[in-house]
Amino acid sequence: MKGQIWETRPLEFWAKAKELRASWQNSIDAQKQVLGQGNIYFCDWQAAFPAIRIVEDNPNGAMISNKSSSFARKSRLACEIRGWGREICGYHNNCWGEQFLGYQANGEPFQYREFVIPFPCVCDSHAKRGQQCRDFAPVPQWMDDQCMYLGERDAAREAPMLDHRTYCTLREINDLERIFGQKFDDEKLHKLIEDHFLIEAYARDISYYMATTIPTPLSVKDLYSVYTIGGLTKVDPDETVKFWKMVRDEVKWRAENHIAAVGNERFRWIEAHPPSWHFLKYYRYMEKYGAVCLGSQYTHMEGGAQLEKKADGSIDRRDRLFYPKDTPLETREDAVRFFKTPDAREVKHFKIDEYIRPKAIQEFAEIMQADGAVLGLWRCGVGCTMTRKEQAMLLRESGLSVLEYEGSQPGDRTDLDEKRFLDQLDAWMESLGLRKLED
Amino acid sequence: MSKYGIWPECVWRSPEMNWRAARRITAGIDAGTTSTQAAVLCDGALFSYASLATGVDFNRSATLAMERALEGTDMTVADIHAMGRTGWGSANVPFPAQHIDEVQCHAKGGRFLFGPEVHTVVDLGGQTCKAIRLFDWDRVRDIMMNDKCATGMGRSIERLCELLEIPITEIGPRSLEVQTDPEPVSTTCFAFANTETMGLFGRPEFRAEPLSEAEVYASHLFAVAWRILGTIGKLQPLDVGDIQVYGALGFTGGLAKNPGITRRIERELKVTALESRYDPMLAGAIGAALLAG
Amino acid sequence: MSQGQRWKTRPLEFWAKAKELRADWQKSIEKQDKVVGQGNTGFADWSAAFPAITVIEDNPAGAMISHKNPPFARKSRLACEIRGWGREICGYHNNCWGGQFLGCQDDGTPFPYRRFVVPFPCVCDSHGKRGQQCRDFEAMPQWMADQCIYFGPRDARRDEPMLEHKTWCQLKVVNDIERIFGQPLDEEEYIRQLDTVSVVRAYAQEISVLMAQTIPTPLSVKDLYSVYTIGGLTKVNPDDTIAFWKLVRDEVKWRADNQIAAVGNERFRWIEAHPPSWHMLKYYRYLEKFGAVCLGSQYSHMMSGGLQRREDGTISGNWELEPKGTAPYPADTPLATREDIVRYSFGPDARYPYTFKIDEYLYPDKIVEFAGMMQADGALLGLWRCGVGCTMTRKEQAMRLRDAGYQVLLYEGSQPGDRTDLDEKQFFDRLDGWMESLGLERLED
Amino acid sequence: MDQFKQLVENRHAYAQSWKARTGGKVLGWYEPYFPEELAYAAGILPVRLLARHEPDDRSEKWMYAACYPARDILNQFLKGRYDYLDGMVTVEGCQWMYHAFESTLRSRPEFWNHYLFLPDYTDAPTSKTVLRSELQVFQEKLEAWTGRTVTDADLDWAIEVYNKNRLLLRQIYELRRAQEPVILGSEMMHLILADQVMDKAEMNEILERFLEELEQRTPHRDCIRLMLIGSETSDAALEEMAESLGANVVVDELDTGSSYFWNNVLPQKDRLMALALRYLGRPHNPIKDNNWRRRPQHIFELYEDFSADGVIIAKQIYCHLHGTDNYAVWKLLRERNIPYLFFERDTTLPEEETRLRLESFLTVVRQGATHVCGWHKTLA
Repeated sequence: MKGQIWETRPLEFWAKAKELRASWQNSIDAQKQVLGQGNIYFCDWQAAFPAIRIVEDNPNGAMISNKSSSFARKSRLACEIRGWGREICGYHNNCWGEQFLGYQANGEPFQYREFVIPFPCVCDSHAKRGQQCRDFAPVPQWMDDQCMYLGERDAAREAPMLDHRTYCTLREINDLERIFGQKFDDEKLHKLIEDHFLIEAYARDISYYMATTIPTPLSVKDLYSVYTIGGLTKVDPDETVKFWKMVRDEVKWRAENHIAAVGNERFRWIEAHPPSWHFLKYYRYMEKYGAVCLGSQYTHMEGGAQLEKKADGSIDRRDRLFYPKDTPLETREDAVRFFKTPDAREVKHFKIDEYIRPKAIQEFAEIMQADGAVLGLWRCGVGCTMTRKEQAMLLRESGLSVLEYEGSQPGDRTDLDEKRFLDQLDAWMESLGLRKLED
Repeated sequence: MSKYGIWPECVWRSPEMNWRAARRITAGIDAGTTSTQAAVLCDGALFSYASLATGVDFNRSATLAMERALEGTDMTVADIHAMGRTGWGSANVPFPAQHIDEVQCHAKGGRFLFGPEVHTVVDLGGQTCKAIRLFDWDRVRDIMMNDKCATGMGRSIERLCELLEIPITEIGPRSLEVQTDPEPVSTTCFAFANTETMGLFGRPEFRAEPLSEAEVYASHLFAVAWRILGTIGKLQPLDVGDIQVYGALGFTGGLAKNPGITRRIERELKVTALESRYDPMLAGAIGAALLAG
Repeated sequence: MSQGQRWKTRPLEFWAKAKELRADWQKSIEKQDKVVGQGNTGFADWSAAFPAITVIEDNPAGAMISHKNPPFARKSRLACEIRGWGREICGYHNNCWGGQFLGCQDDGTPFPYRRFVVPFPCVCDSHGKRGQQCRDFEAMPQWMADQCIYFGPRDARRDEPMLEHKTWCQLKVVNDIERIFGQPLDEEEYIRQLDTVSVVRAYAQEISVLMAQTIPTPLSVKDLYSVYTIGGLTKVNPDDTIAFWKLVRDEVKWRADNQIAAVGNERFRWIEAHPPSWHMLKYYRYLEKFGAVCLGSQYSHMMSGGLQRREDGTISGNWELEPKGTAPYPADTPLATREDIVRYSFGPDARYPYTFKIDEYLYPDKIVEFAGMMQADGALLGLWRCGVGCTMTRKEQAMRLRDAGYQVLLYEGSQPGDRTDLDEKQFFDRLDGWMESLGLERLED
Repeated sequence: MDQFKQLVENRHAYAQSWKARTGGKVLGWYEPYFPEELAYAAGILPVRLLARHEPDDRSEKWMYAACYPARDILNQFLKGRYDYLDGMVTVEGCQWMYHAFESTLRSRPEFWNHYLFLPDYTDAPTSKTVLRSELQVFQEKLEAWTGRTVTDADLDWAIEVYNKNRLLLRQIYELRRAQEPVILGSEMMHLILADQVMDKAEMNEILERFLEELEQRTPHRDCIRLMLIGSETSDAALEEMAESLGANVVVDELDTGSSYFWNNVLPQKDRLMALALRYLGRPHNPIKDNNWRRRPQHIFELYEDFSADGVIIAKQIYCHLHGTDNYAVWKLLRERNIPYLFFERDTTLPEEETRLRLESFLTVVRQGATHVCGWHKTLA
């Protein structure tokens, strides 16, 4: 590769990642499982039920946008004519248009959801997710809240919020047992909690190596095949832990041996939110300029906002709030409180971090040793767009060169003029004195 | 006034009808944003009509349209018993005419053009798209209009033809010369859509060779057709299943003469729209004449 | 001549025509080309004024199921019960609407799901709530109306807002049906339906008066039951309805003039208060063995609009006499607008249509007057466990009849359309006991 | 111009004169779930932040694809129109409003501010305790800011003034049920908007005088009766246009309209819990109507109660919350065969574009409106 400075090697975990992702897709089977819509975030408590399967619509919507534009268009139209606004998140319209059409992208009948658990998040689009199934047919449904307040942590204020969130999750689990008659395995929940914290630890290590090593052992396009495993796309818990350990080990080895994700890395840039899933090829296009993308707080979701710059300037794990490891977990309520952690706001989640600390993106850019940022301004999908322009101002204040481009939403290709976007990238690179390293 | 983006102006007169024998003569003027039509009816039958581009002044265009419609006949405006006016510039029509809202005119005009079996009339106007669902006895059951902005309407196709320097009459047929429709342009907002369409002519980054001219037209018109499908689909959608049209479908307005849009809508709806002997742009004026007085 | 027979009897000629018209009604509700709705259009069938709208009342359907197919009636009532409908709900309702949950009718054909619900206004709560079965089953267009009531003689001041309310409700129904189903209302046909009712009412009144005044009665109640719904609960073509009622009136008049008796050995006339158990009509013939003929109830004489005795003792239709009844608007009232037609259909009396139920509601001793008019000797009153409208004031009526010297027998059951709780053996033993207590033994033929 | 329209347009002058008169503080609030009684009890004038119709020239740098009210409120802060405010407070609700609040804080850090969390899941037993605790925190912060303690007597007085205000608003609102109402939709909307930007005690006196004035008024002639739902508005332009076309908006389900005053605070010993129950039990806006749906049923009840003939759904562009609720609302309106017109609003109401839609819709509605065609009252 022209202008290559570092050695590169193909990633070994790549095949395993594809295999796990495919197994998630195939394992969703309405015949053998009771399908639900919603998000259980990180601790995979659904695995403690014999045959409950909770499917998040984000990965499904993103996959449809990536694989079949014509079907995504038909699906969005089916939502629009029934009243869903054009400013509704693309994942939602892609995924739930299937419900109105009655068939999926591959032609098979749509697997209707039989219950809805909440998708608590500061993003309103997530908070109201699940409304598609509830308004379509009267299915059992529950609610929860992303508790929020500004400023430093206030334990007194968090006490009722922790009770509220525990009540909501407990009620979900108890009602699922009562309505669908499946026994919840409390012992297994303890194991799942340990897996959850293990995965977070491995993910944090990967983020750490990507941040502290030049050249970065992993670029964002490799991280995208990993970051949802065990998070948005849940597969067998044990396999998930083994997989994350394998990825952590490989990234650690690559970092120690200076194996670069992009051989001619000379410009590190970050994003604020997911890219257009139908247009991932712009990462390779930027790599022609030796510009490698380190991703966004979103892509480091698992590790998330868990790195910080210490007083002595070094980058290390962010100290977070946990109940002590040996806390006795007699009742189901104890286990739920334990995995929800004493932090009512869950600041580890990137969106909450952004919400409370708009300056979070400056810190992230510093941690990732980034030189620039490409920020998408999405016309719909409120959570992906909120405070985006303000973040651009903040990054410019801390000296980064920022490029903004417009589009509809990561899962909706309307309003993104690809030709114009590539021209913008060319102009941006040239303005930074970088020209294509034609190989 | 550019020559590419304007539908050719036309005048027509019924050769055999003797208007003096008519008991009741009515006329209708549709002063639209993009074009103006005048139609004269004798006892409910079309006697003469004229259609021209609206230009800058509604007042002048309406007067000109009525003059052309009556040109060559010895009929004058005074002979007309009752006159109706409709359209965006209806308030500027200088004749003593009764204002009638557009939806009623296009519903009535649609039934005149396509006969009583039409149940869904879609007006593809210069700035608004109106989908009207009718019952048998021209009772309007439901209406849906494009949410707000004029994206994908006559005005934007007019500007596109001027930019690409192709007559508005040819862009539709040329766009149908493709086997399969390419990916549509990402928006129909005519400011961005036009620049994106121009961009499609350039050397593509991620494609072997550039799009052919027909493919570029197809890409734009497919996006416009898809936008109009949204308005049609909102007329009482089913709980589950693809878009369904209620009864026979009829297109009126300027874009109805653009097969690049109408054929693509028909293909998606799996129906064939009704054809009419007369120019579909006249629906508003004919409806106003039938409803006048 | 059977034993104890005193008068000539002849088979009824209108019988075949009645069966034919009843069959026509049954076929008309099975035809799929119309939009089928649930509810009651009142005596004048305004739904005929729409090109393709049919309104089916569930009473006749429920009664028919109980009469023809008890096993299906049982299954249907169970289907309603397991879904929460109370066992004290009217039998007609459970028989008819169980089919909606089962998905089929008693003959196995698919259930004709209704597509809209018009009101069934009546003092009987069961009628007032009727239509709820379809509305709660799935979302469909639905409208409401009221049976207006107040006590005492007619009060024009109280009538005025009630008439406005009734007119508004009916206008909204027809206007909305036009809007939603896109069928234009034919106002001429609406007027024709109103004229049909007034003509049929006149004939029905004559029949009732003849039955009351003639001994022996030319017609017994079991014959009247094959006639009384034609043009009322079961609506058929108006011309056929008028022709049929004229045919019946003429035959009854001829029979009365020629002393042709419905029951040859009539020697005891008795009345009822409400419809019988439709699955057990045979008890009329059983009592006829004792020479006891049934003159029916205010219910079975519903088409006459109720009877009333004049000062001179003669009997006439309800509204001929002030102050209780009020004559409907004169026949030649100008009907310029749709609203005029609707107001004309209601007449000036807000409590109209004067069905038997309102009489019971307002004048508890009306049954004594009815017994007098029918020259009855006794009464057989059913105490129904469900069907509130059929049971209200029944015991009180028995007391009033006994005070007036009539012989009254009470028997218990569920409801005319529900055979549970009616012990037939015990019922017939009671009839024997009653007859014997009156010194009437069986006249074996 | 009616008196209330003037009050709304001079709201800045009013707030400044109130400060001069009373020496108290003025607090601007964004979200309709803000418990005003608490601030009022502390001697503060709570003022709802309403948008005007101006291009978002200054806020465009800060916000992208946000709804026009949020962009416009930030724009007015950046232009100094709200300099007289002493503080701002928002409640957990729509993200665009939070964005406006948060961006204003970055540009005007000197403003006193508070963020009050109110659960989206309003029905859980624990939701009540969460909100009560947040009210407690807010009360303590107010006391620190104003230097006076908020006693139970203060709270009782504030609750009594606000309940009286809601009662008066509801009395006037009920007059719109009449077939020939004495008050038209535009005047009522201006009245409710004025109420949200004024001192409630003063407003109660105005409303009492207005009620007497209404008794002398000759009722307006019967015409097409419309219901207005959709995103919050800060003017009555749409109602005025409907009136110019011979219709009248008789009922609305807007956050800035009937939902603002529909239910009362039921006093109880625990004053803060009384406030919590009121705000968790008020007619919900889309962000809080997440569990079993209440909005569609509330909309239908109002539609039937006020015997409207048709519904106008005016959604702000980029309003994702009403965009999400549209499906359930359209589904109900379709099932009940209620004619409705849907369109999107933006910074300004395009005159001709909206008149065209409204006029066509009214012609369709007029054909089916029973009280209009074939009813003895003669109609224009």
